[in-house]
Amino acid sequence: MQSFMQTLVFGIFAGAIYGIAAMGLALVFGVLKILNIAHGELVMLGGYVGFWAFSTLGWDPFLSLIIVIPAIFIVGLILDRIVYRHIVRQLGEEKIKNSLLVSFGLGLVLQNLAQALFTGDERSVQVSYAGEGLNIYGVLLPWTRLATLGIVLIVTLALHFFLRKTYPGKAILATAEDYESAELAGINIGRVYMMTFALGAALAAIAGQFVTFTYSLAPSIGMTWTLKAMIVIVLAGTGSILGALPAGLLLGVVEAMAGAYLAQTYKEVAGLVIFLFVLIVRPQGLFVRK
Amino acid sequence: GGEETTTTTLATGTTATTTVSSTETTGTTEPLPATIKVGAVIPLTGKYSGLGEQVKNGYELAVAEINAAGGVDVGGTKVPLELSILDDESDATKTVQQLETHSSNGVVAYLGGAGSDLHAAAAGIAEKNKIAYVGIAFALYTGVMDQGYKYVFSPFPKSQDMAETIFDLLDSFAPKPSKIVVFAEKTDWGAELTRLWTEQATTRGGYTVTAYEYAPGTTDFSALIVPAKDANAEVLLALPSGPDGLAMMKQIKELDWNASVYLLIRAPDPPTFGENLGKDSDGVFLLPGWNNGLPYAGVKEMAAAYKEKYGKPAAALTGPAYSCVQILVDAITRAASLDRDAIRDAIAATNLDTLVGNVQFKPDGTSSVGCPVNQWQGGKQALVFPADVALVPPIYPAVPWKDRQ
Amino acid sequence: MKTTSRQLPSFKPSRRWLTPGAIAVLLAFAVVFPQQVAKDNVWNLFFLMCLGIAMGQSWNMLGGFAGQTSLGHAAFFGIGAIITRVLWFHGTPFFLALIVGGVAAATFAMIIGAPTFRLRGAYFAIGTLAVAEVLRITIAQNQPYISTMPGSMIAEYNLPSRYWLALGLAIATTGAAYMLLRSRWSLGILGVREDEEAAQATGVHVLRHKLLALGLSAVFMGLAGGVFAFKQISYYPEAPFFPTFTFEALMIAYIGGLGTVSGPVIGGIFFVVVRERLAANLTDVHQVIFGALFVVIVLLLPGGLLEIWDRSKRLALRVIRR
Amino acid sequence: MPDFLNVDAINVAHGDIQALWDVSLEVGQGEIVALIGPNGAGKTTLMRAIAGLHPLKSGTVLLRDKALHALPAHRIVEQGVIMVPEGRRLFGGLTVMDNLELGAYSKRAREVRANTLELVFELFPLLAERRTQRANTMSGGQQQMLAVGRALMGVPKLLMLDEPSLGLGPLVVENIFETVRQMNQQGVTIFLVEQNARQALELAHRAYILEQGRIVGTGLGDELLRDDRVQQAYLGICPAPEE
Amino acid sequence: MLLNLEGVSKAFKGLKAVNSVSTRLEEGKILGLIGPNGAGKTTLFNLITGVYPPTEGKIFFDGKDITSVAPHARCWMGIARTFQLVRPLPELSVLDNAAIGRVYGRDPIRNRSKAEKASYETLEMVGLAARASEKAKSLTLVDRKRLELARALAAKPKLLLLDELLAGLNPSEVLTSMALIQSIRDMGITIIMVEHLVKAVFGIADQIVVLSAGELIAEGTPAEIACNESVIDAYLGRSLHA
Ligand SMILES: Nc1ncnc2c1ncn2[C@@H]1O[C@H](COP(=O)(O)OP(=O)(O)OP(=O)(O)O)[C@@H](O)[C@H]1O
Ligand SMILES: Nc1ncnc2c1ncn2[C@@H]1O[C@H](COP(=O)(O)OP(=O)(O)OP(=O)(O)O)[C@@H](O)[C@H]1O
Ligand SMILES: [Mg+2]
Ligand SMILES: [Mg+2]
Repeated sequence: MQSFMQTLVFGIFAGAIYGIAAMGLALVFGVLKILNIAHGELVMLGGYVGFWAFSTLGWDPFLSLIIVIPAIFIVGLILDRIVYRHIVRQLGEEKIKNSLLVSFGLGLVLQNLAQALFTGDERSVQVSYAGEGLNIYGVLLPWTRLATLGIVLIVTLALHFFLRKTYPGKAILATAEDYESAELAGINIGRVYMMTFALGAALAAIAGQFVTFTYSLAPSIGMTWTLKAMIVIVLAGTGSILGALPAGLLLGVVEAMAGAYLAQTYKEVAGLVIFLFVLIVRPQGLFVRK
Repeated sequence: GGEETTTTTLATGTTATTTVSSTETTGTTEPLPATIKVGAVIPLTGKYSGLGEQVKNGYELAVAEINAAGGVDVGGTKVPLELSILDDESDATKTVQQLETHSSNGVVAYLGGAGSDLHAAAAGIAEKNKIAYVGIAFALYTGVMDQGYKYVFSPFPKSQDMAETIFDLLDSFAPKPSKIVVFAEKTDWGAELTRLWTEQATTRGGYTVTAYEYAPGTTDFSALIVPAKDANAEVLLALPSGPDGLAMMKQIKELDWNASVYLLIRAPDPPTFGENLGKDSDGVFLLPGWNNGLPYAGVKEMAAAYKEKYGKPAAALTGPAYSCVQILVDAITRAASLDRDAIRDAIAATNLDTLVGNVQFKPDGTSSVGCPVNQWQGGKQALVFPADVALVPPIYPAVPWKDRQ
Repeated sequence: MKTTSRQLPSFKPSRRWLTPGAIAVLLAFAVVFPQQVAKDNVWNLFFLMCLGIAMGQSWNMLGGFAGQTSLGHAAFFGIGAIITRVLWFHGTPFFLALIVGGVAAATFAMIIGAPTFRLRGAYFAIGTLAVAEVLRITIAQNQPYISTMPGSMIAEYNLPSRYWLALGLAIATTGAAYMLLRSRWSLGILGVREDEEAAQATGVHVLRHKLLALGLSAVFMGLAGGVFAFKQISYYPEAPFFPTFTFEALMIAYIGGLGTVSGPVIGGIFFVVVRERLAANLTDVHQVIFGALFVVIVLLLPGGLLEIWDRSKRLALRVIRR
Repeated sequence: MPDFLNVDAINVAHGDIQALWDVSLEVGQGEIVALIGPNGAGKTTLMRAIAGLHPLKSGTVLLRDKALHALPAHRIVEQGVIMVPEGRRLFGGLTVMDNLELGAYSKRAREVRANTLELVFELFPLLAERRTQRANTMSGGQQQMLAVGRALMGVPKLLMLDEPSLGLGPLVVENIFETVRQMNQQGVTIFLVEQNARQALELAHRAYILEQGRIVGTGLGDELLRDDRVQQAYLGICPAPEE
Repeated sequence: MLLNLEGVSKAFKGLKAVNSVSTRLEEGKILGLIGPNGAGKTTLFNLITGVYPPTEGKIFFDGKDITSVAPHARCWMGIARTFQLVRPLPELSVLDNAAIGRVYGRDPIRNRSKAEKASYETLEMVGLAARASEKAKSLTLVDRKRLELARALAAKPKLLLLDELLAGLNPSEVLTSMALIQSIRDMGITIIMVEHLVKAVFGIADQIVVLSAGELIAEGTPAEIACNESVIDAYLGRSLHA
């Protein structure tokens, strides 16, 4: 029982990171209809900023979010300027395909630039209080993991509020629906695109920071996180941004349970099989009203 | 120029005897080219790039030193080495393509990269092209060194050497630990090591071994750590890749499993391991294949030159990489020819003191070289075993997580 | 009803065919050049080009003609590779093994086709990616051992024969794409790409046409996998299932010109040559440049390299008119 | 001389194909001006060009003294020039209410949003009922109402309507035309493109005729209604229902 | 009876878009389907063509129950349609757009070049022959509507459903199209047309069905409908009679 709970809890913790990693992708995909394969590279870059803050400034990784987020937000702005801006006005499927390709190329560039800048060595951040935490009837809840979960929850709620309740948020949704109409409503769509993309990048950066101190970082981790994030957003469902969190948690728990009770080697398969199952019985996703 | 064109003949006779050089290749009477072309294919990008960089630096340092001294003595004439390095992006398919490129450019020998799967792909090509291949930075035996290849040489410890050394180490501890847990990566190397470890445990006696398999790329190890902890296991043996190893150690701490020995092959090798884990890296054993504190001839000089050139201490793979060049140069000199087969034969007959100790190749292309054990101590790798070369004693048992401040 | 039987004006749909002359030149070059140079890296380069063309054509049949962006083509490639190799190593004549591999890939495609085609657009893409990953991981778990050609095969190994096979496959695949596009089936397949509902209302059995495109695409991708298995001396059985192969196929189709027959040919040649040249000459930064080049092509030439041709044609026309 | 909206000698092309040739027209403050012409004449193109959705090759568009052609579309909206695009173009996935609120996105409109909303709901009570329905699940006619409603939310000074009656039932068409008239009486200038030439000319003070990208005629609304050529080309007599 | 609807309903999450509609249609007639916006006309088309399954009721075509027949199979049986918001296949040529109907519709021609030749004639009929080799996306709205019609006609339907084909045409174009619709009827094709141009519908329809809020509120000849009080209230308004 105790080990079951321990597995469950770690599944949830892992899932929280999946959730936040997917949320930025969901935002950019659901809103801009851009399938950004380079999302994982943004996660990776965020991780490096956090690593740098820790190793040279000695900042706590939770504190350094205050520089990680703006840094990658700016990277997002720049990437939008030089790359994504040019495809965002294309239509429907065309745009999705082109974005797939452009971001694949961009992913190569970012990954290899990171390789040149930071070398291929794995990096990670180990805080002095790593491993400390709550012990509830033998189930361990490390502070770092709890804080991660908490931040993910807060970010999710804030994002939801922003999109649904504020004018700039609604402008983002409107632009996603029909950019010309949005222009005709007086929305500066160029800015909306830029902000949305940068916001997505900032979310990726948060994920990157968590990845860095929970697991590890290397220039090549991008693709893994893109794949995970894509699976999560499909689980969550079309256009569901908030749904990325529960979907991420679900994936995390399924993988952890499969790892503990089926076979550790097949746990990713278990996650993917659940994913395919959901796709087939509920193609609109789990967290979307039909 | 002296480019040679190997046409792969369908005749099977050439494989039976290795001493007969094939008829198409040029003899020693041919005028010598301006340089000796040697081709290396190294993973400079992708998942093995961290290792690849060490290997590359080792080669480049060695070649620079040889050329600074005028080059290689080929039958009395000094000819400089021309080392051409191509990147295979840690992708075995690309390794093949790059080796073919080298071959067509007329290299006289290949130098290998890093990582078992890339070496395995490369070995077949070397064999097909009949070009000698000297490669380090992989311990996998099955599938690479057991294929009966004639052109593949590896002056680097193999899994069997590692397994023996590890159990020598465990045997040397007092009190002797008994409960071993293996986190077995589900790869051929993982299977090979798990098998060898289990064999060693049985032959030496006094050990129990439980193996848990996991897939490479796993981020969450709680499903392995929780049962290991519940069973009060004392020794962890594993061969994680870099990222897997970091995640593993972090979660061992998070889940508060206190073993006496953490012995990880591969992940703790790069210097960044200590930086990444800080004091939590302390006590982790590793078998990097080499150490810049080993008492072999030339190690000190090389370490100093390395530090001068790259601004950091010579890493574990740089020594063996340097040795590959030493072996190759020695062989070319003895062959007194740039004929590919002559070089191959000369390599097979190597008896040379190198940075990895004395190298003499067995028929399968391996060589017994030292297999030093390091341990992370105070954020640095320390040479702790075998006792005759050890610089400091090992920490045993590992300090419990709670007591590390 | 008007039954004007007057002569039809030339309404041949304006397709972008390489002229027969260009085809002949290309073929002659593909046959003569590697033999003249007779170097391993040239054989190898040409082999990779042909394999790339075959993969690009295959992907294009589904992605370009039927408009279904698949990210799971590596699954077909991998199945073709593993089946061909296992059968071949166990004594089946190679060509038989190759064909069984292709058929197996198509069979697998048919099995996963019906459920995955319930997904649209990007969801189809991600769904197929997941299918391929399931397969890759499963294979990696079950077959973690390196697959190496036995020594006897290495001794007899002959690179040009690999190339001729790949060339044959590239020609066959291109021919198949051409025939498909000229057949009446293409109307339905293209119709599905343009507007499923409208096509359906006009009597097109949507699923059947998607499956047709998928099946054909999978056969050729499977055959390409089989050729890979024939060429590669040793690799992990998991390797042909890597998403890299999907992306390579997709990029080749895309770079050349999606939905055309000549596109993947141009794309395959361009892609492989550029990648290999960069990798050989700019070891340190080749990936960065390749990635950037890719971005630039997609941004500046959304219609692929064929667009350069189209644009220059239009430009020429305008100049002439003046 | 009307001097509210001044379109002067604009040329617009779609890629290589020129759609508008030296088109000039004027709309005076408080006027209703209709633009009629056959399909493909370039009416939509002209409207889009004024709204800033399509770049000009040459020529100027002035609102009073403000050069609209130099502004991006969203800044033109801020000047009070608002267009109801052809084919409705709603924010399909958002609710009716979201659509209306977004119509009042510009700062000017946002300040008076509550009032305008009341007005729109008065005009189209159905929209009030369907507040939470997703726009793309509404019928064609309902969507057109929403499109007009959304434009009104922007508090237009110049309202441009591109075929607002397209696909609407007779009652709704009447409703729309009546709305347009009311808006105009409240001081909104109207520029209208319509296929339904008769109703358009009845409503409009003045009208322009656009054919093949060129203005080929202009006049007062009822003048043109009586014009032979216009009658022939645009008014054609539909057979009356047999009663 | 060519088409027979028996108590057909379609609900979208509680909203009854079509509510228990029953009607029958004889062969060779033009049925005008009118009603206010949102009455359920397009939805009824979608039910007849099989885009949605009905929530209740049965649909018979040519004496056969087609309630659960797939859309493409209904086309094979002879039901073709145009869309209210036009949906040509934009990247295909005008000719190919029409040829699809000929290759896949009822009584298909399997040989592609023969099918192309036959569809060219259909294009002539709707006046698009001159643009046969252009891409469909380069057409104007009206031409796209014509193309939709050609595509539907090429499928050799017995029953043709026209959803607001006349919307957006100017009066003289309306007249031409009306003549075209009549000539299609004269070819023996039964037609249901949804149209808000009441004058036009009344001018050529043999029978009118009026939907309002999903319900069939009146059915009869154009003359009968024009005087029907409930139709005037729900849809036509007084002005038509003023
Ligand atoms: N996006 C486009 N690309 C190419 N050509 C276009 C495009 N939009 C319109 N055209 C062409 O420009 C010309 C004018 O089109 P426009 O839509 O402005 O006409 P319109 O008068 O509004 O017609 P309608 O009454 O059908 O709405 C037409 O010949 C049309 O084919
Ligand atoms: N997919 C859908 N989901 C939810 N509601 C729908 C859907 N499709 C149609 N409706 C609703 O069903 C009703 C009937 O719509 P329908 O499109 O059939 O009307 P219509 O008679 O064709 O109107 P119009 O003349 O305006 O085109 C409307 O209230 C509409 O909002
Ligand atoms: Mg228009
Ligand atoms: Mg309708």
